Amino acid sequence: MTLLLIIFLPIIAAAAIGLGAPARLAALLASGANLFLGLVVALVVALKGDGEMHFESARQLLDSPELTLGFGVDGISATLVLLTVIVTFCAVLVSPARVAGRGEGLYYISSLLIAAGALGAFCATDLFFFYAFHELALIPTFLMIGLHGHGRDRVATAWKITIYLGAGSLVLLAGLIALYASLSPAGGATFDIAKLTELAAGGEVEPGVQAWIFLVLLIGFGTLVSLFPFHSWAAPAYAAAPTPVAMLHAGVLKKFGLYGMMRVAFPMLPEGFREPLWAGGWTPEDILLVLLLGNILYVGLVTISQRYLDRMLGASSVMHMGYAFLGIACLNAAGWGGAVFMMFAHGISIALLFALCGALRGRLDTLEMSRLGGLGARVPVTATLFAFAAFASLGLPGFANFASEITIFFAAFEGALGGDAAGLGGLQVATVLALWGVVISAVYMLRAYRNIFQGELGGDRRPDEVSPLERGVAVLMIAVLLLTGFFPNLILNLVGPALGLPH
Amino acid sequence: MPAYLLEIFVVLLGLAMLGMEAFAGRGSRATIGLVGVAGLGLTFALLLFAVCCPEEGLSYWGIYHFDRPAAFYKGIALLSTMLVLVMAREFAPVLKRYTSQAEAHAGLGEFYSLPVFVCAGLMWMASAKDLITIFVSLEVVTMGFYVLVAYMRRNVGSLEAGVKYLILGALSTGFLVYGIAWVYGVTGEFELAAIGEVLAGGAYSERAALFAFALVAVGLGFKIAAVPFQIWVPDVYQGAPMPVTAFLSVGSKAAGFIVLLRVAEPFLGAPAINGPVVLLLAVLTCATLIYGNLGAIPQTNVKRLLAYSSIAHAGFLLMALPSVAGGGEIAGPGGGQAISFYLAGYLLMTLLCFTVLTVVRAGTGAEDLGGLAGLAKRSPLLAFAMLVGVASLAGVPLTVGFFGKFFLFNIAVQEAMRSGLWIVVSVAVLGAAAGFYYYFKIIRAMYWDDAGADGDPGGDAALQLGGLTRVAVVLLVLAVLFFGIYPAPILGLLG
Amino acid sequence: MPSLNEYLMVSGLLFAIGLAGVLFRRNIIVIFMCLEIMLSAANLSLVAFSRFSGQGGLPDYDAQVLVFFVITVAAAEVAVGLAIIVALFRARRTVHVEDLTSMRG
Amino acid sequence: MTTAFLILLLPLVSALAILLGVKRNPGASALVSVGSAGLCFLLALPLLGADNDAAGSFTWLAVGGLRLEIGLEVGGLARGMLLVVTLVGLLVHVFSMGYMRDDEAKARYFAGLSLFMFSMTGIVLADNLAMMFIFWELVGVSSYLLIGHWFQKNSAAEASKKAFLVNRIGDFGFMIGILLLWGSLGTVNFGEMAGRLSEGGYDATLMNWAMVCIFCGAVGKSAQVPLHVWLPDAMEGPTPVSALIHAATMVAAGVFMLAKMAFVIAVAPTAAGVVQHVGALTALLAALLATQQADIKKILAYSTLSQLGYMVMAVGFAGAQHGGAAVGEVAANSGFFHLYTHAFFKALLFLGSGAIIYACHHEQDIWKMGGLRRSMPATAATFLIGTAALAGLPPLSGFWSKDSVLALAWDNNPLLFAVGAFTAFLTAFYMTRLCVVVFFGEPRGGGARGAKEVAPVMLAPLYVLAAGAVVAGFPFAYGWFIGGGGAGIAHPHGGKALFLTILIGLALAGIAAGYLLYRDREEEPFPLKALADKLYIDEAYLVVVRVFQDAVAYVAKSVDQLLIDGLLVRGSARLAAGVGGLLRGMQVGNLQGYAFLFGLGVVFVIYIITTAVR
Repeated sequence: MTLLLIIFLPIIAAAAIGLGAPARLAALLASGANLFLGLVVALVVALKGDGEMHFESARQLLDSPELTLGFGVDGISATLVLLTVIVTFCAVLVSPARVAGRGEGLYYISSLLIAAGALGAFCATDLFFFYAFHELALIPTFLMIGLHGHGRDRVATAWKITIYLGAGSLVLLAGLIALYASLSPAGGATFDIAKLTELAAGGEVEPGVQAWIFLVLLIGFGTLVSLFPFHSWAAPAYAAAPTPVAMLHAGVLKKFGLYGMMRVAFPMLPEGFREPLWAGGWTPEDILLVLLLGNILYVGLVTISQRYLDRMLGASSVMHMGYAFLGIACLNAAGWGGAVFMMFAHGISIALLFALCGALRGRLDTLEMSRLGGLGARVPVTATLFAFAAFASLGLPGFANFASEITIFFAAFEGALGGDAAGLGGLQVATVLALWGVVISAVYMLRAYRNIFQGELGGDRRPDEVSPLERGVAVLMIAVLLLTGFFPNLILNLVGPALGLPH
Repeated sequence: MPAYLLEIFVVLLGLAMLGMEAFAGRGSRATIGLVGVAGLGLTFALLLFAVCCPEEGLSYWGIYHFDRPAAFYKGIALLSTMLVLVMAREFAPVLKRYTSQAEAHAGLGEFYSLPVFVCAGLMWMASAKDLITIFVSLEVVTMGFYVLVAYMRRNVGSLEAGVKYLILGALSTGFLVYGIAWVYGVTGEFELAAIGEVLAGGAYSERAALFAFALVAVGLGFKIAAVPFQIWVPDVYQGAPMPVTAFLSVGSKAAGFIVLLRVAEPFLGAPAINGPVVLLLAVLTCATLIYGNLGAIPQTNVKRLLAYSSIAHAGFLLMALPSVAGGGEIAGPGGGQAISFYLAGYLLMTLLCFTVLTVVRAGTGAEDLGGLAGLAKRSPLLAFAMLVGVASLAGVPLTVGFFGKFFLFNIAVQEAMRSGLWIVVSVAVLGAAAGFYYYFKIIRAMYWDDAGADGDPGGDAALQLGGLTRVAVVLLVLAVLFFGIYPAPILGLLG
Repeated sequence: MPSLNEYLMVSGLLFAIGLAGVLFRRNIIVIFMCLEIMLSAANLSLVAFSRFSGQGGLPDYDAQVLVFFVITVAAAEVAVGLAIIVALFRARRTVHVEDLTSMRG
Repeated sequence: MTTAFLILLLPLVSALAILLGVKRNPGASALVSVGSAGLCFLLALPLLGADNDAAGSFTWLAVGGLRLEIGLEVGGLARGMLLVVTLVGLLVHVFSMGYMRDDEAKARYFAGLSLFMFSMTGIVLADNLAMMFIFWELVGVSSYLLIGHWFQKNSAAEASKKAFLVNRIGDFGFMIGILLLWGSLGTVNFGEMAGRLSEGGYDATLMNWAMVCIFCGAVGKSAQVPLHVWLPDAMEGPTPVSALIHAATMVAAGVFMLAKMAFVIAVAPTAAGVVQHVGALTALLAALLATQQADIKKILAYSTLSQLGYMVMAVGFAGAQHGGAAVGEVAANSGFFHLYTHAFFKALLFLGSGAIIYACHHEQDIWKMGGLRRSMPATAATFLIGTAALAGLPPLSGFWSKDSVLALAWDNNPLLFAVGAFTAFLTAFYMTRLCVVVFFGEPRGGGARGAKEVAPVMLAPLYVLAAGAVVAGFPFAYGWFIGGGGAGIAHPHGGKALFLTILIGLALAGIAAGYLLYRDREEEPFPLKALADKLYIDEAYLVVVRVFQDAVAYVAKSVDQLLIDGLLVRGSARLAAGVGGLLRGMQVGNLQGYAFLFGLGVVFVIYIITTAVR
């Protein structure tokens, strides 16, 4: 019941706004209540600590195929629920109270719908609704970028993200269908994730077939996570999107693909990851390792050469997804724990950055970094908050981002070289290369900070400080990052028990 | 009561409406449409509660069969006709402008009663299981459409559409009859079940059977708007009166698919000729998907856009066709079920869109995307309804359109895993992705674009819509969303 | 008596002539007539098939039933079609197909 | 909670307190910070005599097979290092109260100092590599904040960024090294790692690689060649910061870490060789560069580099064999010995230079100073003590520690000894040059003419450090720090007299040369542009960065825009639209055309289905 409330509260609030309820109030009430409920859920799951599904509710909609509107949370989904409710609350708070022109309600409706979609997807215990809920964000995102987006390219960008993600989702859909169809026993088709996972453990699907389905899922999920080379939608879209949408999309929704890899692709295709696609050929693992390096190194370089803050942040969020994939590719509990933690940390930190970026955008005439400078003297509070956010993002110890990254790195080497295994495998080589990304992210973040806030004043700009509200939002998110950064076990103990891995 | 009474009742209803047109006073003519809606509604109720559904299929005189799918398609026919009549009432002002100037005495009674006759044809077709009955009922439907398309006889577009539809339709009828003759020649039967037995038996000329199938496929491909026989669709959709376009896209397509499902089954079930048939269907599917989806991209006239979209949907539906013969091996709903479900969903969302468009057309006189500009402001309800309808057409999850598409993809993927024809799935994925573009173009027009920017006549004035239409729109929106989450009622009807 | 194949050949020829007329004539009335030829070709095949698949010297009457239906349908088609063509002629003063290109693309 | 934890957390509490509210009152912020530093020092004192190594630990992060601990150990080197850090830290805090009295952002400065103290203490007390890495990064950021204290200056902003990035490059290697050790030994705890290694069964090649990678961390943090470029630039920060972070403690963290890892160096001979040679090269190169600098802080910075090179070289000998026995711990102790004497005299010199700069109204060019021994006698005296200690004059502390460092080279590698000895000569030379130019002669600039002796709050730390610089080298003193019962420090095994003669002789020669050449000069008499311009290494790096990073990044961006986004994404969209347009063209509108297409379609269908039959 609690879970249903969490998922449907935003939808109800959105409907209420659509029918004329005061937008900001309704959205705040719903997201605030959700924040509370999300904390309760996470707390309960953490206290149970048994890796089982909790708060389960299921209503069977169809017998054949077995389709259930079912929800439940374990540690992994509870973490992501927590992330979602925090970011949603913050996104609603920083939404403008009054929008010029029309569509005040749309701001809040879209935030709520994106949140509801993410929550539904993270909590669904049914493959169908897992997929379906994610798509709830499609139209709000399209409308918001088009109506309230920034920049001259916003129309093209709105199209790009919509069609790109639409296409990615369809590829994913094809993969999911192939998956469930090959797993389902004759006459007993089911979408139940738990049952499918059980069936997969039986191992009736040929490894070669598994590998191909895995590849399709990788492309489908990868597109949604902006895995290289399916990433080019992300940076421009985040740059163009209104602040709350950018926060929710980059912070929360993007994690769906990673979650899907962990919830669906790996458990249901236990042998697919390391099986050659053709005799003696590449395995999905090889491909994933190469692609994630593309994210970290190649997109990292692309990030360096961005000239506008918003584009840079967008590209950086693409880059960081590489680490999450790396954690998943470790295929051990530590790596997966690190990956989930990474999703959480990155979600909060990128939302924070976009919130600050949005605050700056409202106060400056440009976000082109080379034309700014020295703002630290004019707006010290903003500069301090941004510094926190930037350092979180580049993985400074004390922030959750660092803790998650280091977990992933250690996981990649866990037991890899001891005993007989003297010698680096592909995963370790990839990790070593990925580590260079730590340098890259420091380069672009510090460059940005230096160009915007440090040095001599660029032009005579006298922007206002962030409003107390924005400040509160930023402090809240920084506090979350610091808390979980200092005590990573807060999250890892929540996630840990749920990491039932294939093999 | 026996099911065939329903058809008789509907025909009588149509006749009664014509009679009202001829004999009733001027004032009561406005109620003809309402009478039609009410009568069809009554029939629908009878179908649901008095007739439906026998445990086993019933057969009368060997030419009329009644089972769950038959009941289902009768329901589809009744519902869509009702909605078309609702739309027709909204559209009446436009119709009057293009018909009654010269002949003031001619009312709109025919325009209301013809769909009712078409509906009777559709209902009968749902019960037809031999080629003769199928042919006759199909022609009843087609003939009604010829008249309806060309109904606005002072409107050049409508007439041109009527002529094009007439000539090409007749051409396709020629091929269909010729094909039926060949099927009969090869198998010596008209009963589809018997044909299936003969074809499965194997003592016939494969080449001749395939030739026969190709001819029938040409005739039916025309009805469902499959490439390369789709060529009439854009022009006819554009030219026909809006309610007729809606009826065409739903009724004609449903009719075509009912028949195609039944006729293709024996051929697909015959091991000897299954391969070429599947291959032909795959080629047609790909061509249809590409043509419909890509052709829609540059369109600016909404009706024309929806025409291409209708072609695209035919492509999606065709994906499931190869599996109708071997339904048991599919995880999830089989081909027949999936297609039927899709058609039901398609009915809801298409008619929803056309209802909105009819109101807009009547209010602003515009049929291009510019006419939709600023709709969100002028009528939030209509804009939202259109949004839901379009999203459903595009296959956004949690709408009935997604479920439909999902079931079809489900079959296509599984077929591909069996046959290796992944090209169909790939084309479908690309097509559906392109679909996001042209459907969202409508959303964009309604929400982003400002009314009056392109100097459209409607300006910012709020749009008027009648009470019945409002109810219909709201119900359709709710239905699209409801069945998008809970499809069981529709699937349950299918058995 | 001619064989089935000969009937079919004649029928096919007839069908082809009709089709060719549809494809190459410009006058809608003529096109319409050609369509009727195509239907007749189908009828011819049907009757031929019926004659040759009958048992005990009697034809299979099913096919001939269909022939009657086809003739009826053709008649109805002509009625509706001519009405539309007349309306078209009133509105446009033409029955040539190349004049009907207001909608395209 | 143990004392060690208290020492670790106090500065953090101070930093947080300032950040969260005390910052509104700069004076109070300074007091909070100084207070925490003082308290730390007091708490650290009793630990000197303690023999209890482990000081408690808790699990910081645990998931799956991974468990990272925050654990403290106060044994061996950590004890001495802790005292150095807290003592120098306290003195610098006190000095800063004077130096930064009028600064606008005093609160931020002291918060940064406290953050640094927290991070540095963490490095010192860490009982495992993961924890050390955490604090390693944190000292990096506190260094970044303090170098960039005057961030409105472009140069300071650039310098802080550079420092952080160069350190990150070192950390890149450090992390790889940690991961290699973790992957092969299954633990990152120092004690456990040593235990596993002593059991044998490890892969020697892997250990070499691991050690080289770990050494990268030290190269970055301790500014060894080739990552030394950030340290001279880091002098953009306030001078007390330079004294604390960029002379006495943080830059020494690399050496401290290497000393802690001596047990790995001992089993990684190739890596040990790399360490030795990099250290020696740094020592020589930095000393050469120091001879031509004009900025007083840059001279000291290069001197720091050079001395750090000594220390690194010394620790590198941990893998050397002497008389059949590995010198492991001895070498580590020797390196560490130089570290801590250096902390005293280099902090002294930096604070002294800070006093001079402060007195000369932020003039840093030595050629604009001169004659300061008269206006600032106390500062001059302490500065000269520091110089003597750095030059290695007996019996000052630098003499003892440099001896023990060079003794290792003397015994093991004559070439490196030669380099080291020549560096010692250079050291004496450039320090004398500095002193002569700054303190003797006549004032050459307005700042120097108006210079007055600084306030007692700034002098007091100088006195304390001067005392340290004198006595720290005596055996009783290093006994405290290194632990009397340990393996001790290195002494030359043969030719002791010759060894001492060479060293003392070179020091004296350097002093003499410096005095004679630079006495009463108005400007640089022997301008060597290449050395003054730091051998163009910065420029070379700039090119490297431009070419290998910015240019590649630009190429990547272009590829992204043109190929991936342009050709693949937008191209396919265009293709779809184009095909759509083409298909649309088929819709000619002419009924005849339609019928024709229909006919074509029929032919097509029949063709497909009939060719499909075999």
